This record gives sequence, structure tokens and C-alpha cells, in this order.
Amino acid sequence: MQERYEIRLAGEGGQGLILAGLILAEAAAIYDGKNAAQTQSYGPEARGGASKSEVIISEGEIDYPKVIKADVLLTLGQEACDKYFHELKKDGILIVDSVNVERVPTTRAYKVPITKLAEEATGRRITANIVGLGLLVGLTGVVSRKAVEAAVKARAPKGTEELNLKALAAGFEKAEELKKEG
Amino acid sequence: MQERYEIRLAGEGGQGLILAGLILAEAAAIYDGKNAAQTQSYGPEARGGASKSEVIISEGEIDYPKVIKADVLLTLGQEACDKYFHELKKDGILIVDSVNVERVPTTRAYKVPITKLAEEATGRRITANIVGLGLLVGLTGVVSRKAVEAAVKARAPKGTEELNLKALAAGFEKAEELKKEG
Amino acid sequence: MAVKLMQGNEACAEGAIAAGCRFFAGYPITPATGIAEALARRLPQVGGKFIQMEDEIASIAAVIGASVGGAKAMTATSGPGFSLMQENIGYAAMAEIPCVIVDVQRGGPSTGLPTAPSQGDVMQSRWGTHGDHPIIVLSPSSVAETFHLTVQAFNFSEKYRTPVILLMDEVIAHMREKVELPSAEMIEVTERISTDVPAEWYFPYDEAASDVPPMVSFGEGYRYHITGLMHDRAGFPTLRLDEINPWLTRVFRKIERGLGEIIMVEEEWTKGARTVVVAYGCTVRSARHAVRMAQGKRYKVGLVKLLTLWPFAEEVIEQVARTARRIIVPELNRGQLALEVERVAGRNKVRRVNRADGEMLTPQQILAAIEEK
Amino acid sequence: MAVKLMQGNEACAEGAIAAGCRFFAGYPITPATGIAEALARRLPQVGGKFIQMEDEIASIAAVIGASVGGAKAMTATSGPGFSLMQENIGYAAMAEIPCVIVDVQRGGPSTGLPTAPSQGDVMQSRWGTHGDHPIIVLSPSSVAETFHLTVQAFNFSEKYRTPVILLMDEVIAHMREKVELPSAEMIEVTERISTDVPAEWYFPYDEAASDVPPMVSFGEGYRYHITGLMHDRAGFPTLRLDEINPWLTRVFRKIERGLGEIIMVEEEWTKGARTVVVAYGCTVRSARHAVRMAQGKRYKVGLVKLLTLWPFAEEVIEQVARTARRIIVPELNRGQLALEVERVAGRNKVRRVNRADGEMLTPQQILAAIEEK
Amino acid sequence: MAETETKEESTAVEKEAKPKKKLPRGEVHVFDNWCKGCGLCIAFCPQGVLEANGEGHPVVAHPELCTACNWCYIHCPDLAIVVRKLNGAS
Amino acid sequence: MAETETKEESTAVEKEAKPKKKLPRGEVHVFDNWCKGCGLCIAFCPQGVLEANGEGHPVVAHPELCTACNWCYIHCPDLAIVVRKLNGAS
Amino acid sequence: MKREEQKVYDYLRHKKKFPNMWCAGCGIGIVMHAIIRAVDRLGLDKDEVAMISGIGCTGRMPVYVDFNTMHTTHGRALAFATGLKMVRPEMKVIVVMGDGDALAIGGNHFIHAARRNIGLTAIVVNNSVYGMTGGQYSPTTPIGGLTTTAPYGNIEQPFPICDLARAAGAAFVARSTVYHAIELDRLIGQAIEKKGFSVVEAVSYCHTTYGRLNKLGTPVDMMRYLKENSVKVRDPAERRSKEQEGKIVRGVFVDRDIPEYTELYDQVIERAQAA
Amino acid sequence: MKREEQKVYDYLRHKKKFPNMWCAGCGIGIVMHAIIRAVDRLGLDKDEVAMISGIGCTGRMPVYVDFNTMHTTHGRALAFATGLKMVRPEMKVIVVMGDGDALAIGGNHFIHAARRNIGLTAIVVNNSVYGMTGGQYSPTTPIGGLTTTAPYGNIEQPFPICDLARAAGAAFVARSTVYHAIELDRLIGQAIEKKGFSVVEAVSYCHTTYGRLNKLGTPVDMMRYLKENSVKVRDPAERRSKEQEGKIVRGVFVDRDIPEYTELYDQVIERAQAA
Ligand SMILES: Cc1ncc(C[n+]2csc(CCOP(=O)(O)OP(=O)(O)O)c2C)c(N)n1
Ligand SMILES: Cc1ncc(C[n+]2csc(CCOP(=O)(O)OP(=O)(O)O)c2C)c(N)n1
Ligand code: SF4
Ligand code: SF4
Ligand code: SF4
Ligand code: SF4
Ligand code: SF4
Ligand code: SF4
Ligand SMILES: [Mg+2]
Ligand SMILES: [Mg+2]
Repeated sequence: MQERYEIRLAGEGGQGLILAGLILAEAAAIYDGKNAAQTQSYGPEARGGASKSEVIISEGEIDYPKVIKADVLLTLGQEACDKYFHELKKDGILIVDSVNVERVPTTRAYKVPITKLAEEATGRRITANIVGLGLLVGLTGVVSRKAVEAAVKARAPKGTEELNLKALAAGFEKAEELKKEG
Repeated sequence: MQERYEIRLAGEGGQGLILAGLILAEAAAIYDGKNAAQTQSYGPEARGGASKSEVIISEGEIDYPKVIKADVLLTLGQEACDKYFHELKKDGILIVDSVNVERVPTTRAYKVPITKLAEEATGRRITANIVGLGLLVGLTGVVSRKAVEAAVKARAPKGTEELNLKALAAGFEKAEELKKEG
Repeated sequence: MAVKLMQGNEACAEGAIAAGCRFFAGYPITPATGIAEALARRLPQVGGKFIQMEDEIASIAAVIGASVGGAKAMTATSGPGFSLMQENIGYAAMAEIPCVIVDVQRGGPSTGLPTAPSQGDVMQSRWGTHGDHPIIVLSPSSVAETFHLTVQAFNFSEKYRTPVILLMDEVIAHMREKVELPSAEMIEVTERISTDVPAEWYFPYDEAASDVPPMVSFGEGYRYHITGLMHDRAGFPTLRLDEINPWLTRVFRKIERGLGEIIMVEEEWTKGARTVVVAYGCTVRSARHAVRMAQGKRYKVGLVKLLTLWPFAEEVIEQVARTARRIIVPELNRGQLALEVERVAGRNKVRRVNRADGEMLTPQQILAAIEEK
Repeated sequence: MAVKLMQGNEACAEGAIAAGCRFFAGYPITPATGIAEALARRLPQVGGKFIQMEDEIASIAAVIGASVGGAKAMTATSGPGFSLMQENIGYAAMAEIPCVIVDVQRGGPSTGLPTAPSQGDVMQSRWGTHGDHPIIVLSPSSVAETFHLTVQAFNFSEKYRTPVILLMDEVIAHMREKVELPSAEMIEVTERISTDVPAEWYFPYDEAASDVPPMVSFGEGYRYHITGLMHDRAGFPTLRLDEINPWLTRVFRKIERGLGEIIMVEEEWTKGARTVVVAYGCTVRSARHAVRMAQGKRYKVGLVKLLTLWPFAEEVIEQVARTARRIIVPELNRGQLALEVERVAGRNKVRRVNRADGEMLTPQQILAAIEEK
Repeated sequence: MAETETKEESTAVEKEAKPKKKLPRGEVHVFDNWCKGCGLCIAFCPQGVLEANGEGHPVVAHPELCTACNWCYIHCPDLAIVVRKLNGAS
Repeated sequence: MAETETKEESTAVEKEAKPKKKLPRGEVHVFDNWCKGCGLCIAFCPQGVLEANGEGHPVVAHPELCTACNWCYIHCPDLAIVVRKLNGAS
Repeated sequence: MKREEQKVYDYLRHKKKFPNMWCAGCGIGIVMHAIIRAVDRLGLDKDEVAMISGIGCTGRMPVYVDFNTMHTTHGRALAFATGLKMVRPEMKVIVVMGDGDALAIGGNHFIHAARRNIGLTAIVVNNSVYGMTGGQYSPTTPIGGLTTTAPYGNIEQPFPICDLARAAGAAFVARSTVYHAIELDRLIGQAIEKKGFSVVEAVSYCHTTYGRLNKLGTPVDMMRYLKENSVKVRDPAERRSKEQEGKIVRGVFVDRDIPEYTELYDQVIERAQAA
Repeated sequence: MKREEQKVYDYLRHKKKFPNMWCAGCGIGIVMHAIIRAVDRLGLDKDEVAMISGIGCTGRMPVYVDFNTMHTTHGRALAFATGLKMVRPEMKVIVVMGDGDALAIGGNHFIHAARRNIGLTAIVVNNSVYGMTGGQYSPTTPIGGLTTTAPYGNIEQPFPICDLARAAGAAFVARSTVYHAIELDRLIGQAIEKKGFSVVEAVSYCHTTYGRLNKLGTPVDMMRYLKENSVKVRDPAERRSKEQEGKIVRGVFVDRDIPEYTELYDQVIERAQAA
């Protein structure tokens, strides 16, 4: 892995992207022993969910904690996709939820029906964030699978750990599939 | 009269020294056409009366508006007399109310039973401030008698104009007497 | 032209009336109470309104509300109350609502020395509220100047749609001096820029026409939105950088473009002066006295009187620093405006003369600094 | 030593607990609410107390009251609430009551940009209350530093009997980073200096023994008086110059004498640097990134990280100004601490890099300033 | 019980609705762009006119049942519903 | 009427005063340094014990009339009065 | 002419500001609609209506309505409104506030506006919590309720808003809920018409914060709660009956004729000018 | 042992701070004496008593008494006291405030302290005016009264302090006057003993400002007014009788047993530590 790896998760408030970012950061920082910084941007005051969550992962010290040019962009919504695509590195990885994103600005994107996978795997669309996370980690290997599983267990709301692990697994599975395809 | 003339009126709160200072300043500034600045110092917050009132009178512009070394000091109380005597010019004029001030720090003072004069002239000790004012103006000529009379008329509380003019006259009378003596 | 013996507080009240102030909301506090008391009597006489609010926060809020309703409005307070007003002063700056805030400085910090003079709020008047914001601060050094600067405060406030602070001190507030009150015709009064474009075309924060967009009062048929949030030209909240940055730029620029008239400074004997005293407020009185004494002793010494404290008179001080060898900054605090003078003139040129114990600086203290080698 | 992924707000709460804080009073406000929420949960676990007051004024008041009762006490807020607290911050300075005030800066002025980062309250943290007063202001640039500076804030506060402000920003408050929480034994915690002289000999503001007189809690048998008025050594109001001036001198001197430890600065690569970037808070992160980029391009550039903003690190900046040709001061405001840098280093050496639109400065923006001729 | 209360509510505004002989008829329109799918209208419509689509937004499943009682119009927090009283019923 | 009310007041604290047969006796002391001459004690002493001197400060003009009712002690805003109950009366 | 049922859109800044920013199902929008109906029924000219708010979810309401609107600082709406009303006594000034805005930080302005009996209409959207900042307890949170700052349950008594308004001196005081939206618009209408300071407490809910923490379900569930747990009184004297225990009591609690502040001030001006 | 009638001097900082700074005849000193008698009667240790004030003439009281004393900022005394009480629940915290201090700038802290029912004793010296600043109208100035800021007569309703305290949630509320100084010390004693927030309104006067402007005479005259224009109620229910019209009603208006805040907080700690 390169020195500094920049990940952006973007979508609408309430899609759980802060949680996904936090889990990713925790996986990197606590379970993989790297450094990580996770930030987010909020809607009006603190009430709404974030519209984006960013994670920088590095072996070294992390200075600037925000994305400069993303290595990966995961978007669960059209608006976010339109807005942030141009801040993706040329060779960066774009993952979109094809359920919500119709117009994809590049052909080199992973178009995955994330919400649908979530519904299939757990019966709950709300786990799309974790499916996305599994997908992202599976595709990039930015953290180890063990680490992200441990982080999910630690940070998922009480009682939903199994559910979320299932979602995560679904993501990983899909990633394997795609990698084979690609 | 010299360019800058410094007058300090000192005593306890409630003795009406602010009013006396104000009348003196008004006499100089409005009725004699000179310049005047009147300041005072207060007790705790604004409630109590002032413990001192200062008037600077000048034909020219008045810069520093406080007494540096007084040309005249009128004191109606012992404490004030003790405190401010040393800020009187060497050849400055000290006027004390001998009713309240027992220990006078110099032999060159005018010791006048001002409160008593007030009681005699108006039946009211509270007019001592105006008697003192008459005395001061009579002895120093710092403003014209006409001017100070006009100022008393204008600034005395409604209905007390005559009373205060009487007090003022008593002060002037005593001053004449003293000047003859001296 | 009427000649009167007045206190600074009364002159402030009369200046306000003369400037067209028709609303005052305040809360009593020594040594500013006299302004409220005078206006409680005077405002209804001229059809204006006075209200004593439950505290200083409510006072400045009511003043802003009244200004939105179209009245020229003012409040007056002292240190503790001024601290409480800070949040809403920022609101007025953000929403660009004209209003005048008088702070009659007394000894601080905290309750401090309530009846004693001070110039301890100079930096607070610039930086007291959170976030960067434009502000104009004027400070009079005589009773007469209080009258004129109060008028000026309203004029600037209305012209630039900005809160203006009149920074007085206990000496000027309570001192009685002769004032020549100009007759109404002689007073130049600035009115708020309004507009008569159709309501649909009206944008209260539009920079197209001018750095100071016209402001229409509530109730006049232009229904628009006002907020303390960052807003777009229509007044609605925005998070868009392309709306925020123009606002930020404009709101500072509107003051910068006016610096020529806003910065009021009087120089006396500065030409060729080796030493220059820079003073404001009541300290000007001590300073001028000291300068005259020094001149009597043949010192080449001049005086710069700052009537406008903020924005800071950078150019004048730069100019002075070019020729003078020493700049003396006397203040009734522990060195506040001196920081700016140091920044602009260079630290080693500046000598501070300070006291913060509730007494005026004496001419002798300043003279000593002038005479120092 | 526990390793955790935490937000700055959580680290602040944990730092407070570690420093011995046992009382928090506050009022929710973005982006500081997380501190209150964490302490609402944590304090009762360690036998401490949390209360949500009716507003920020009451919050700081309760904090001071609790401190008088002997508890290490803290509040946390953001710009609007910080403005409201100013009057009572002055009280704490005047009455010399230890307490910690956290201000998590957000975009201002006014309600501004509630969820966006800013460093707009730097000058306010120094000058926000009326009257001159001593103050200590610390500003962390990482989550880990937040933990340590919170402990330090309490330590300084107790040691110097003074309010200490921890000036955070939205980035640091909400960012999650790895923190290595030291175990309790490894944390140096300063306790208030008390005394066991007989009650009759106790003077809460006596300068005889030390610039920081011992402070006994209420209820411990030393019945004394506390006031926000100028006071004598026993705490009673005074108007006497020979009591006021010694107080004023002492209360500033107590901080001056501690400057050696109070002023915390970290210099990186400054030796021989032609250009030095002076930064604090979240902007350090952009700055260090930029400096590293510039070094990659062979620029001789160093970084001064200010952990203590006030008192200002005059000596360090003087030192740096002696060798560096250019000093760059990036800030998320329109130039606040830059004013002090200019004053100390000389105006022409200083280049400001500012933005106040709610976004962080990017490394690129600072790099551009480094590269500029 | 839901119905009774609701009617009490609605009759307050729609005085004409009182005569029991013939229930008025209404035509309900949902402005989907504003609707956030909270489900209030669906749950409280006394006639069961509305049903949720996949995203929880109401669809007018049984237009013929609408009595123009206005409950949905008045309670939609997003002002995303209008009800037109059909002429036949007035 | 002044007396009645005052007694109601005083008896509240001085229960022993109730038995009417013999009024208690008191000795009243004024601490002149603290007294500001407000005249309250003089005006409200139910027995007329006190009279004003030239400065308006109370002098104990009729010590023999004092019943130690404590009105003056309790109401002096300057805490400048103490009343001693004389042994003979208790 | 526009059809009756669409008139509400005349009062909305619908072109730009919708959909609104409130959570799906939040009752604040229902209160807004009720205010609009009341204004419309009274036939007020939009130009003569001002809506002033403080900060909070409720505080965002003025963005959406086409009146003279002002979003002030947290807690201070009534003080701003007082200044406006003083110089524009002919305007109808409606002040919308959350429970925190009106009664936590703004409590003093609330009781003083009532005391002065100045002609403002205060509408308090009481959702028992600080919604905007994410669910901290407010002065109306029930005892025992969980909030982010009361993780072990709230221990503070809630204010009886209407009693407080009465004691402070308000001329008109009433309460209803967002379920009883028609009742609400009637009461708001009465309040606007009243000369003097009028208060309407609009009981709402915040499912996103308080509801979630206390497992009170969806907006539908919370709405149902309001419906099933409130009683209406017609005579304020019967306020303390058994039946009302633990229920939200709806109705008019104060309606008295006392002189309004700006009218009294006109007399001050007369006196001053006569002298 | 010191004689009974001189015990008050044990509670005074008499060596330095007397004579006090109040105007000759001001009732504040009478309230101070009443507080001392109450404390003495309850046999409290001076070390466990704190007296906190805000700013005003009344606010100067703590200077004179030998307790743990604190003169805070204007209006904020109850908030400071809340912090102290939280960390020193065993202390008796007496908060003395003027009417302006307690109810103008401090009104919000007053109603919130009552709502929380925190164990403080609030004593409001009600002289209907701002004494310290020279006679401006306060939230208790009678309608029509002349003040320096109401030169044409005051037009604002006064707060009924006791009603407000009741509505806000106080556990104990009572009123008396400085004329009824013994009743006052009894009530203050009850208030101090009460668990929870207790309020005593001590009706006084300010002859120097309000008295002079309204020609109400000397302290003797104003004291006589209190004597002749007040009635005592023993049962709060009879509060609205004819006889009381226009009179100062004295007595206990609220005395209820509701849990005190710091005690409830102890339970929070228990719950937190159990978890
Ligand atoms: C001075 C100040 N303090 C705190 C805040 C943060 N704040 C914004 S809204 C709010 C409370 C919102 O609660 P409420 O008034 O009940 O409105 P709701 O969101 O529930 O409608 C708070 C504490 C602020 N904006 N300003
Ligand atoms: C923030 C602030 N505002 C105003 C003042 C000025 N001030 C001091 S005391 C006071 C009012 C005094 O009235 P009250 O509380 O009734 O006390 P009293 O003097 O009548 O006993 C005021 C307005 C202040 N000290 N601080
Ligand atoms: S009530 Fe309104 S927002 Fe909610 S589902 Fe129905 S139409 Fe949509
Ligand atoms: S108007 Fe009434 S019946 Fe028709 S859809 Fe709406 S709620 Fe149902
Ligand atoms: S009551 Fe006290 S102060 Fe007043 S005259 Fe009597 S002794 Fe003196
Ligand atoms: S105790 Fe005092 S009031 Fe009573 S009778 Fe004796 S002197 Fe008079
Ligand atoms: S947070 Fe609560 S109050 Fe705010 S919009 Fe959402 S549901 Fe409504
Ligand atoms: S001004 Fe009034 S309240 Fe203050 S001490 Fe004098 S009489 Fe008492
Ligand atoms: Mg709320
Ligand atoms: Mg009072």
C-alpha cells in the first residue's frame, strides 16, 4: 500500500456513511496498527447526517486529514457522485450504488446494486453502508478483512453485529466476484 | 484672572457639591462666556453622592479637565480636608466649614461656619453648598456675581430658587466681611 | 445654535436625537445610565420610543429589531453589559443591520471599578464577538465631540449598514462642558439607502449595484429573509462557497472603500515633530496638556488624536512613524491600541504610558515619557 | 496505555476526567456538544457531576461556583456561547477562580456556519471580555494533543488560579484519530495550592507568600469574601490605589513568571529555514503537509506550531524573525494571530494565508505562499 | 376510534361535510418531490385511500374512497398533498 | 394601632412578654458610630423611649419606659442598637 | 381565484426553499401550515405579517413562509420582535420558537414579553428536546426521559409552559398538539387577533432524537400518542380534574383584557408631548 | 456566653466593614439581620453557610456577614450558587438578590433554579426599583410609578414574584416585609430548612430613589406604608379575597415536597456506577 491512501464515502444524510468511515478508520488504526484519520461534513447544525465521510489511511503520520484527491470514492447517491467524481484521482477507484446512481461519469466504475445486495443479505436496506464497506475493502485491500470484521463487531450498534457482519460478507463476496470478472 | 483656574469642592456625599460645581461651571461657561469643565468622583456605582467635584475655568481651551494643583479648595468635611489639602497650590485658597472641620492644616485658611450661616440665612443646613459657593466666588472673583446668580436661578431645583439665592447672598456677604478683615 | 453646559451622556443623547434616532432600548449601568435616562425623557417628546429591557442582550436585540422595522436605533451600556451584547453585535454585522452601540468604559475587568474611568474595552470593541466581522468604533474626547461623533456614528451606521460602536469613557460621560448645539439644518444626517425596485427584484444582500445594498424596512411590501447564518444575496442560508466568499469580501470591502471618511484623525503640531503622542478619548485631554507643557520646554512634540479607533488609522500612523523618532501611546489600560501602533510603526519606536487603576493619566505622566531619553 | 480511535471532543472529555475534572456545566452547541455528551455519561461514573444549564452564561457561572466549592470544573461551547460567556470569564480572571473553558470554533460571525471549521475566535479568546485581564489560551492540532492540552489546561488553571481557554476547532473536535491514552499514573496532574494557616491569617489575595495565593474552598472553615469588584487582599471591595495597583501588577505577573512553561511551541525544521510557517490548531495539519511538500521541492522551510496562543510566544517569533526571511501565517480567519506575528516580527516579513468560508486551508494554498517570491 | 377523532377534527373545518346522507368526494394529489415518505397520511387517512410505494411515499390506491376530509392535507409536514373537493359532492 | 401591630410582632419572638401583669424592663444601647440617624427606632418605639438629637440620632430619653420589646433592635437597618433585658423583669 | 385548498401555497416560498429541511414526519411543518391557515383566515396582508424565530429546527420555519421573516439568535427572538413591534405596532408579529429556544436560553425574554404584555404572538413548538443539536434534554423533557445529555434519565421537572405564561402576565395562553391541527390553527388565529402578548404551545415530537432514544417509534406512533393522550378543556377552571392526569391538556387557559404595551406607549408619547 | 441579644454580632464582619454602605433607613439591613437570626435559630455552623449575591444595593450584603460569601455578576447569583451547591450539597446556600438582580437580568436563572428544585434559598429584597444605579424602573415597579427611566410613569405590569416562583416549580414560596421583620426571619428559617428551592420575597423600599421621585417620604413613612398596607394569609387558598386587594399579601404560598436536585443527582451517580 502506498504511503497515504484517501477514501471518500459520499451520499445522503442517514445512509450511515459516518459509521462506515469510522469502522474503516478503526480497522486501520486499531486492528491493523496503521494511522488513520476520519472526518466528515455535516448538514445544518448537528442534526442531519453527514453528506460525506473521509478516511485517510497511512503507515506514516497523517498531516492534512482530508481528501486531496481520492484514491477511492464510494457513492450511494447521484448528487454525491456528480459532486465528488472530479476529486477522484485519475486512476482512482469509483464504486457506485447502481440502485441510486443512474448516470455514472466514467465507464471504469464498479457499478454494484449495493442497496439491493443489502436487502438480499440482511433484509434491510439500511445495511447498504456496510455492504459498501465490504466491497470497498475487498476491492482495495486497504485494510485486512480481519481488521474490518473486528471493527464492525466493535462498532455496530448492540444487537446488530451479526446482521452487519453478514452485510460485510456480502460486500466481500461481490468484490471477489468483480475482481474475478475484472 | 490667570489662564487656568482650578477649583475643588470636597465633602461627603449628599452635601450637594456636584450641584455647586455645576452651577459654578455654568456661571463661567454660559453666563461669563469663558470655558469650564466640571468633573466629579463617585462612590460605589452611581447611587451615593460624589465625594468631590472639580471645576476648571479658563479663558482658553481646557485640556486636562481635572485639578492638578488646586487654586481653591472648599471643604465641608474633615476627611476631605485632610485628603485634599496637600493638592492645593502653595498660595492657594483654602475655605473650610468650621462647623464640620476641626483640625485645619494651615493658619492661612478661611474658617467659616458655613453650615451655620446656611441655617441662619435659609433655615436649612442643606443650603450650605450654595453658601460655600457664594463665599468662594466672593473671595476669588473667579466668576462674576451676576453670572453665578443667573446660574443658581437656572439650576436650583424648582421652587428653591429664592432660598438658594439667599444662601448665595449670605456667602457673598461673608466674603466681603472677610476681605475687609484680611 | 444653542450654547449649553452638558454632560457627555446628555450630549450623546442629544446627538442621537439630532441624528434621527427614534428608538432606544437599554438596561441601566453606571456610567452609561445617563444616556438612557436622557432618552427616556427626550424620545417620546419627538415621537420616538424608549424601552428598558430585561437585560443587555435583549436591549441590543430590540435595537436590531427596531432597525429592521426602519427606525434609527441605539443602545448604551458599559463593560459588563457590552460583554453581554457581543453575540448580537455579531448578528448585526452579519445581517448588516445599522445600529449604534455606546459603551461607556469603566474600570474592569468584571465589575471592577464601576464609577472610575478606563479605556479597557478598546480591543473588545474590535474583537469582542466570535468570528471575523467588520466594525466601526469612534471615541470622543470632549462633550462637544460626543455630540458630533454620535451623529457621525448614526451616519456611518446607516450609510454602511453596519453596527457602529461609540466608545466613551467615564470622564467624558460625566464631565460637564460647554457645547454649542448646532441647529437641525446644520447637522448633516445620512439616511439609509432604500430602493423602489419591484419587490421581486429586491435582494437585500445583492452586490450588483453597490457594496452596500439598499435596505428596505419590514412592513414596506418587500418580504425578505434575514438571518445570522451565512446567506446568499436573498438572505437565505447558504453553504455554497461561491456565495459565502463574495459576501465575506463585500462586507469588509464596503468599510475599506469608505476608509477615507471613516477614519477621522486630527493631527496637531506633528509636522517636524521628533516625538508624537497618539491618544484618544479622555486621554487626549491629558496628552494635549502634556504636549503643551513639553512645547513650553522646547520639545518638538506633536499629537495625533484618533477619533476613529477601528478601522485603525494605519496610514496616518505609518506616515507619522516615517518622521517621528518616538511615538508615545498613553492609554487607560495595559496597552491595547498600542499593539496596533507597534504593529504599524514598528515596536521599537513605541513607548506606552498606561494606567488601569481608575484614575486618569496625568499630564505629568505623559510629559515624563516625552522627556525620557 | 490504551489505544483508541476517538474524536477530539471525546479526547477532550477524557482529558478532563484524567486531569481531575469533576464538574461540568454547559449548554449544547454544535460542534462542542460532543464534549458535554461524553461528560454527561462519564462524570457520574467517576463520582463527578454534570449539569446542563439554561444557557451559556449560567454554565460558566455554575462552573465558577463549583470551582469555589473545590471542584475542578469546566464548560465547553462554541462561538455564540463563547460570546455569551465573556462577562463571567472576566469574573473568573478578576476573582482568580480556576476553570477551563473550551471553545470549539465554528464559522462566524454570528450563527455563521455552525458545522464548519474556523479559527475566528483567536482574538476574542484574548480580548472578548471588557477590561484588561490575564488569560491563557491553548489550541490543539490533533486528537491526541487535545487530550494532553486539556490536562494541561486544568493544570495551568489550578496552578495559576486563572481561567484557561482551550481553543479547539471543528476539524479537531469531530475528527477521529488514534490516541494513546496514558494510564493515570503517567499523567501529571497539578492540584490547587491550599493552605493550613489559621483561618484568621488567611487572605485569599495576599501577595506576601506568592504571586498565586493559596485558594481554600468554601465550606472548609475559611470564611472569606469573593467579588468581581476590585478588591483588597482579603477579597473586599476597594477603591484605594495602593490596593488596586498591586493587584493589577500581581495578577499579570503571575502569568508572566510562568511564561517559561505556559508558552508551548514546537519548532520543526526551523534551523536555517528561509521561510517559516507559523500555525496552530487544525491549520497545523495543512501547514505541515505543505511544508513537507515544499521540502520535497528543496525549499528551506520550517514550521512553528503554537500550542499556546496566549500569552503570545513573542520570544520564539522574535528568534525566528531574526533568521527567516519570510514568515507565513495561515489561519482560518481574516488574519488574527498574524497581527501579533506582524507586531513582533515586523510587518514586511509576514505573509498571511487566510480563508474564512468554512473549509480548511489546503496544503496547496500554503504551498503556494511558500513558493511565492 | 381513529375515525371518530379524525372526523371530529375534519368536521371542524368542513362544516358542509356534516349532512350524513352523502359523503363528499375528494381527489387527492401528492407532490412527490416534496414528500419525504413519513407515512403519516397513509396511516391516518380515515378512509384508507393511500398506500405506500417502495420508498414509503403514498400512492392513491383507492381514489374512490376519498371524502375530502383534508386530514392528509392538513397534517402533511411537507405540504406535499392537496385535496380537491369534487364538484359532485359539494 | 401602631402599638398593637408592633406588639404582635414582638410577642412573636418574646413569648415571655405575654403575661400582662408586669411589663418587662429593658436597657437600650445605641452604637452611635454605626447609627445613621434614619429615625426608624425613634418613630416606631412603641413606648416612646427614644428621641432624636440634633443629628437625628436617637438618644435614650426615657429609659424607664423601655419594655425590651426589641422592635428597635430588630429593625435598625444599621444594627446599631442592642437591647438588654433587665433581670428584674424576666 | 385559486382554489381554497391550494391557497396555502401563496404563503410559501415554494419556488426555492422546498422540500423543507425537517426530518420526514416532523411536526414542525404541521405547525407552519396551521399558522398559514390562521393568517389566511384572518385575511391578513402578508406584508403586515412578520415571522421571527430563534435558532433550532423550529427556528428554521421563517425560511419557508412568504412574510417578513427573521431568523435571529438562539433564545432572543422575542427581544428582537419587541423592537420591531415597538416601531411597527401595526404589524402582526408572530414569533416561533422551540422549547429550548423559548424556555431554556430564552426563558427570560419569554416571561418579560408576557409581563409587558406586548402584542406579539409566541408560538412554542414543544417537542420536549433540543432537536437541532441532536437530542439533549430541554426544560420540557419529561422526568426519566433519556437524552444524549441525560443518559441515565432526566431528573429535572419540566416547565408547565402555560402556567408560566399566565403567572408572567400574558393576555392569552392556549395549548394544542400537531395532531389537533385544526384546533391549533383556530387557537393561533385567536392568539394573533388578541391584543397583547399571546402564547400558543404547540405540542409536537422529535422522533429523530427523543423518539429514537426512548424507543417511541415512528412519527406515526408519536402522532398516535398525541391523539390518544390529550384531553380538551373548554373551561380553564376545570384544569385539575382526574381525567387529565398525565394527559396533555388542550384548550385556552388565559384570555384576559389588559392594556397592550405599544398602545400604552402611545399614551406616554402623548403625555410627553403635552408637557 | 454572649448575651442572647448580642449574638447577631457574631455573624457580622463588624471589625472592618461597618457602618454599612446602605442609605440611612434602607430596609436591606433589616433583611440581613433577619437572615442572621434565622441562621442562628437553626443553629447552623457559619462554615456551612454560604451567602451569594449578584450586583445591586442588596448585592452588597455578603460583604457584611461572616459566612462564605460571594458577590457575583449582575443577575447570575443563582447560577453561581447552583455550581457551588452541586459540589457542596451539604452547605446551606443563601442567595440574596434585588428585584432587578433576581427578576430582570436574572429572571431566567430564577425560574430555572425553581424548575430544577435545587436546594438553594433565594431571598429577593423587593424595593420595586433599581436602587444601586439610581432609581430606574424594575420588573416590580408599580404601574404609574415615576422612575428616572419612566419619567412619564411606568407602563409595565409588575411580576407577581411568588406566583412566578410557584409556576416555575419552587418547593417553598413566601412573602413578608421589612416591617414584619420577625415574621421574615421565621419564613427565612423555614426556607433554609426546606429541601429544595425556596423563595422568600422580602418587601422593602428605596426612599432614596423611588421614594423621593414619587414623594413617598422618609424611611419612616415608607415603613409605615408596609405596616398599614399588608395582610397576612395563613392559607394560600384564600389568596384572592377582597380584603387583600391592593395590599401586600404576606404568608407562605407554596410548601410542597418534591425531590431536591442534588439528591436526585446522587441517584444518577448510583445508576451510572451500577451500569
Ligand atoms: C447561544 C447559542 N447557544 C447554543 C446554540 C445551539 N443550539 C442551536 S438550536 C438549539 C436548541 C434547539 O432546541 P429547541 O429550541 O427546542 O428547538 P428544536 O430544534 O427542538 O425545534 C441549541 C442549543 C446556539 N445556536 N446559540
Ligand atoms: C451586566 C450588568 N448590567 C447592569 C449592571 C448595573 N447594575 C448594577 S446593580 C443594578 C440593578 C440594581 O437593582 P436591584 O437588583 O433591584 O438591586 P437594588 O440595588 O435595588 O437592591 C444594575 C442595573 C451591572 N452591574 N451589570
Ligand atoms: S404526510 Fe406528506 S410527507 Fe408524509 S408520506 Fe404523506 S405526503 Fe409524504
Ligand atoms: S382527504 Fe381525507 S379521505 Fe381523502 S386521502 Fe386525505 S385523509 Fe384520506
Ligand atoms: S434605627 Fe438604627 S440607624 Fe436608624 S436612627 Fe435608630 S439607631 Fe440609628
Ligand atoms: S426595645 Fe426598643 S423599641 Fe422596644 S421599647 Fe425598648 S427602646 Fe422601644
Ligand atoms: S431533529 Fe427532530 S425536531 Fe428537528 S426536524 Fe428532525 S424530527 Fe423535527
Ligand atoms: S439606594 Fe435605595 S436600596 Fe440602595 S441603599 Fe439607598 S435606600 Fe437602600
Ligand atoms: Mg425542541
Ligand atoms: Mg431593587
